[in-house]
Amino acid sequence: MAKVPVEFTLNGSEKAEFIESGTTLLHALRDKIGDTSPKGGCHQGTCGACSVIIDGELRLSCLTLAETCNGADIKTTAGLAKGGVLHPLQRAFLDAFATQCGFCTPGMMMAAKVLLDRTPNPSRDDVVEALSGNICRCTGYEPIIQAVLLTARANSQNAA
Amino acid sequence: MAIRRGRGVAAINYPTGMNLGGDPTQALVHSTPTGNFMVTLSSVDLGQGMKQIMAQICAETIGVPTDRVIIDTADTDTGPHCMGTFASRGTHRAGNAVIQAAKEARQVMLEVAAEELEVNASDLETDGQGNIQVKGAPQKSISIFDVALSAHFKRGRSISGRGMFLIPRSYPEKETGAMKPSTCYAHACTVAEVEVDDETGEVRVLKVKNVFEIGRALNPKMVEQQLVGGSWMGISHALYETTEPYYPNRDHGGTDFNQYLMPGPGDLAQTEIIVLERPSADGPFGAKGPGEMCANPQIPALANAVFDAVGVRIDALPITPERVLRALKAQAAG
Amino acid sequence: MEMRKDYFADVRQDGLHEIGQARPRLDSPGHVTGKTAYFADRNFPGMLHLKMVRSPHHHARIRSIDTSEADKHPGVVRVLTAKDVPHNVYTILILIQVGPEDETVLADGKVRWKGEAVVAVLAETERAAQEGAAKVKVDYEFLPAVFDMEEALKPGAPLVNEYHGQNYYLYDSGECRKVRFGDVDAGFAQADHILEQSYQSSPIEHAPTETTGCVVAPEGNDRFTCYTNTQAMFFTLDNTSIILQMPGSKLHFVGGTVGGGFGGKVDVIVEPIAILGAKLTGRPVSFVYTREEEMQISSPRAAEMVVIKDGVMKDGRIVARKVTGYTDAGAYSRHSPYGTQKGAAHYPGPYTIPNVWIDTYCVYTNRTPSSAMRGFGVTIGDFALEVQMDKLARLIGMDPLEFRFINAYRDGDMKAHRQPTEGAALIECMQEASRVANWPVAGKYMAMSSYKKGA
Amino acid sequence: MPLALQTFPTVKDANATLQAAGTRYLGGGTLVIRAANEGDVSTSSLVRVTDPGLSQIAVAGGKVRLGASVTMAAIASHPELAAIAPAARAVGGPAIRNMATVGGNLFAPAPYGDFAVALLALDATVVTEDGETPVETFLAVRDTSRAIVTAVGFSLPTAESFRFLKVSRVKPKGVSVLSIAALLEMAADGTVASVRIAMGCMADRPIRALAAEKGLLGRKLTPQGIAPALAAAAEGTAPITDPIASAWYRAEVLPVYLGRLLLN
Repeated sequence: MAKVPVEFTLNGSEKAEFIESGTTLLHALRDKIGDTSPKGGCHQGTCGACSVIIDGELRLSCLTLAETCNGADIKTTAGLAKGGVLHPLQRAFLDAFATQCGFCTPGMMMAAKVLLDRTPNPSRDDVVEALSGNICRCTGYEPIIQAVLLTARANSQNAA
Repeated sequence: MAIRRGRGVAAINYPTGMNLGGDPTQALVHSTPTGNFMVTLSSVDLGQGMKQIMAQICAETIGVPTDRVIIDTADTDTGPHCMGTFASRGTHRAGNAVIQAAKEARQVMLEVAAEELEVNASDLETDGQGNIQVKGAPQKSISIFDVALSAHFKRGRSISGRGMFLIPRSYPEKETGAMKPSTCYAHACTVAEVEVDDETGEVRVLKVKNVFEIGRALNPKMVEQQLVGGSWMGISHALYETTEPYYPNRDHGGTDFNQYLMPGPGDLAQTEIIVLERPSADGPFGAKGPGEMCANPQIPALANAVFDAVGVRIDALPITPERVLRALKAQAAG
Repeated sequence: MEMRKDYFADVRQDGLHEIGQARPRLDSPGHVTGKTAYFADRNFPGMLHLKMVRSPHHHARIRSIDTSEADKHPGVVRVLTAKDVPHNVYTILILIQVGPEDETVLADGKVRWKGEAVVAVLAETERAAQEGAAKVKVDYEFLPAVFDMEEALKPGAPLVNEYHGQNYYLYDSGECRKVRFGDVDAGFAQADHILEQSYQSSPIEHAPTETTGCVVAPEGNDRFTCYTNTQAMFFTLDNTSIILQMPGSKLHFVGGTVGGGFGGKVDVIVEPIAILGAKLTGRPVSFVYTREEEMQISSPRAAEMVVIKDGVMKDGRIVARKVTGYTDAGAYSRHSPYGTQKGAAHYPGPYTIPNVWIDTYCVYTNRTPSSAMRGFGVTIGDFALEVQMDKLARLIGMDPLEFRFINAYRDGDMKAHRQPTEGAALIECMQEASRVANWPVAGKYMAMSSYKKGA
Repeated sequence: MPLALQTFPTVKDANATLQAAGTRYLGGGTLVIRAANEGDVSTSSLVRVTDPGLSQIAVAGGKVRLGASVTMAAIASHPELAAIAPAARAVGGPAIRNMATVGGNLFAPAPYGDFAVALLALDATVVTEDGETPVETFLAVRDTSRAIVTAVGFSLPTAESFRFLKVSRVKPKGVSVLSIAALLEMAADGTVASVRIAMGCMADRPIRALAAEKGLLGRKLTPQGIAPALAAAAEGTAPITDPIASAWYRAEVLPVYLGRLLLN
């Protein structure tokens, strides 16, 4: 099996791996690099659990081939906390009791992060739209929506 | 086009634990040298928060803060038997086992403390903050940290306990069906409000007001998680979900989250949750199992609300726009 | 969420230290940082991937299975068929003496539903396993299939499962679980109105975001560690022990952190065959359902049909209720005989009715075996019961909520299965619903209590 | 054979390779990678093209040219494409829109392909190395098309003239019960001067509502005015049955939603 080199930045650190051609980014991250924060919920592009941020855009790592990410800047939920301090989104998910089984949580946070990076003061509709590609089977979505709105409120208070 | 409104009600009960009993769960509790408590189980957390609840139950029973408890569960090399997480049994069965184990451990802990304080163990109480004190004389106290050190290194005592909870199995009488299915039941009543589009059959859920009686809310925020998510699933079952949309025909089963329909974040009903607590006689601190029943009353409440709105009965689940529209057309045709 | 502490305050001890407190969840920090370890987050060097060859037919005899091309396919390490499974015919509730064994781990001579596991292919990569699976040749002879419960129960219907010998589960009470209380015919004779209605559901999937699966690693000492998302550790271990004819001491199951269950992960499906694969190859094995398998192969909530016949008086009292419930088990029992029986225990609902007749049938058809799901044996019954209650109220011109108060069970009332009611709280739930939903009922109902009458 | 990806700088190079058996073109990956993940072993080789021209959006002189690799998100956020943005936003959730391409959408089977419905109403042209093809013709033969689509072109409609409606059960993101796109030019007297209507889920691929179009010409957009068009809307359709809805349901609600689109 032909191996191909891939190099990208993952949560700020350089990664270089030889992978089999045709390997999805999800498998490369989880099985080669050891970042298991993106989850494989469907491998179809229908659940959002594998969501990552590539060059500032929300992507599904299960439908992205790793070798198309050469030179990319990739962010995952594993890189959200800095120096042991939780990211405001993570804090808000805890405070809002927005996790149950937790399997959708990393993907939800990626979707929410992209939203808040671009729209610091989102409306509820903005949040609903931003999370619309991510399935949660436990919470009924409301606590997750609240967690994102809570993060935005906390951010705007800190900025003020 | 007309958007027509209606509301419906439903009331239900739901048994806690495996039907007819016979479903044991065990727990072990022991103290570490510095007075932290390890609960060893083989119970499974599905996301409902069983680990956290077992920690709170152990903490309350021992008399320490919850963050002094560690849950080691679902490793069959270490955890004693649990029948499993299903049938709303986790909190009730495992919780009772943890209480029994924790009580036994607490007794040893108090005995060691009594020796250190030179009083009778029966005269001691915990303050819930990590200390043991003489009843009526709280200045005479010792920390659980010190008690555990003493037990381990001085007195050679194991601060530990074993717990087992089993409701004996009931066997239904063949001809009459006389049996004991369960020892306690949770209750609910839901009022749902809908809008029905009488040209397309689309049903929009405006509000659900759910009243749940769950014995005891051991952790109210976690109860809320279950009840809010359950209410969503009930709505989902009522209006969306099936693996065989043309049952009993086997064709066109959904194979992904696009085809298997569930309400999205833009479909959420305004949801109100009210909790009543009538403690059960045999539940841990009176708790019953709320996890399953919270998704049931919305289904008939919505069916009844659809009838209230447009005057057609949909007696088959799910209540799809197609079923509503077919019924409306039949109604119009007389 | 609001707590209404005024109800039942006299029987409740509030003011505890830890109980009743909204402590933060100890598992959530792991969830939000992506550090929580689910079974599939374990990865072992040299791990094989298992893919299943499944029946494309609803009901067929297997004339032959040819795995020779698959065996030779690059990357394929081992191909398993029924003869490789030590105790291939099993049923999971055998542990609590509910038989007979009626299901095969890998199909042997026959398939009974579209999607049934026939051949397992273990390969170096998922792709190689998929390719190997595509090369397995199975020669089928079609058999007539039955999908409709009423058809299945008719004489002459195709026999779904020979281990039962008929298309229903045979209880000690006969073809159904029965509850008989009072004299239901006398009740109907006395009733002012009789209403008989039929309710139907179709299968529902748990659809957890994490699919069913396990990762097995040989420990090197003849023991096998199985990382699994089962909902029941020992239930799975003990059934695996029976299927593989291995002492339980050789099995080590690790789990307890599951990406949603809802009842869908109590079937013992992936673990035995994955452990067998690890045993026969000496390699770690991963067997994870695809989303497609989770949606269409894993057991759904059963379709049910519920027929309710009620006798009701003009004053609102239900005097007789006859319920006939049918649970579509699909091709195999799994937990369905249990769930069907749970239904019999649940009817006639939280109401005190003097004359009750319940029959619940567990019916076999050529569809995906159904099993447990949140509300097992009850959810669809409650839909039927509570729609029926609405119809009855309207039939006699009574407010649907008031109608329920009249019939609601209270402490001490004898249930149809002959247990006295204890700890009832239906009335209080309805009273509170009346308040919060602004659905007024007569004062006498708001004054009612679930407490033992006269106590 | 394991899956392997081949990358080419130009469409011309890629087109030659694409002729080999078991080879498919990789656009956004939402169709092709999904199929591979789901165990479709018929594809063993994927081809992609890195030519940046494929990702370009050009708007000039009322004409739009969308490179085949342009994503739904790029269309939805393009300041000059606001008129057709609703059709791009109708596709998937945010992550899918960052990946799904114009070219891929042309091949998406119903109930997918909402953007292609819009392209059909816009009378777009599909560009390949072999030349330009009207989208209607292209859709009819897409199953046998082997040449890589490089771009689509169309005249930019005004916001008033272009209407788009997607009906889905799940909100805000769900696949289509049906989708309808309409390009309407009104005469000075308030009657319909010209019209093109395209529908999704009314066949296995987007199709025109020719009878409805005919019924609308010269009519006012009033309940009475559109009545003949609605009555004829289902003519020539073969709605799909899938887990979302049956053919019966789709046919029943098509005139309802077409009416709402025209009257709103």
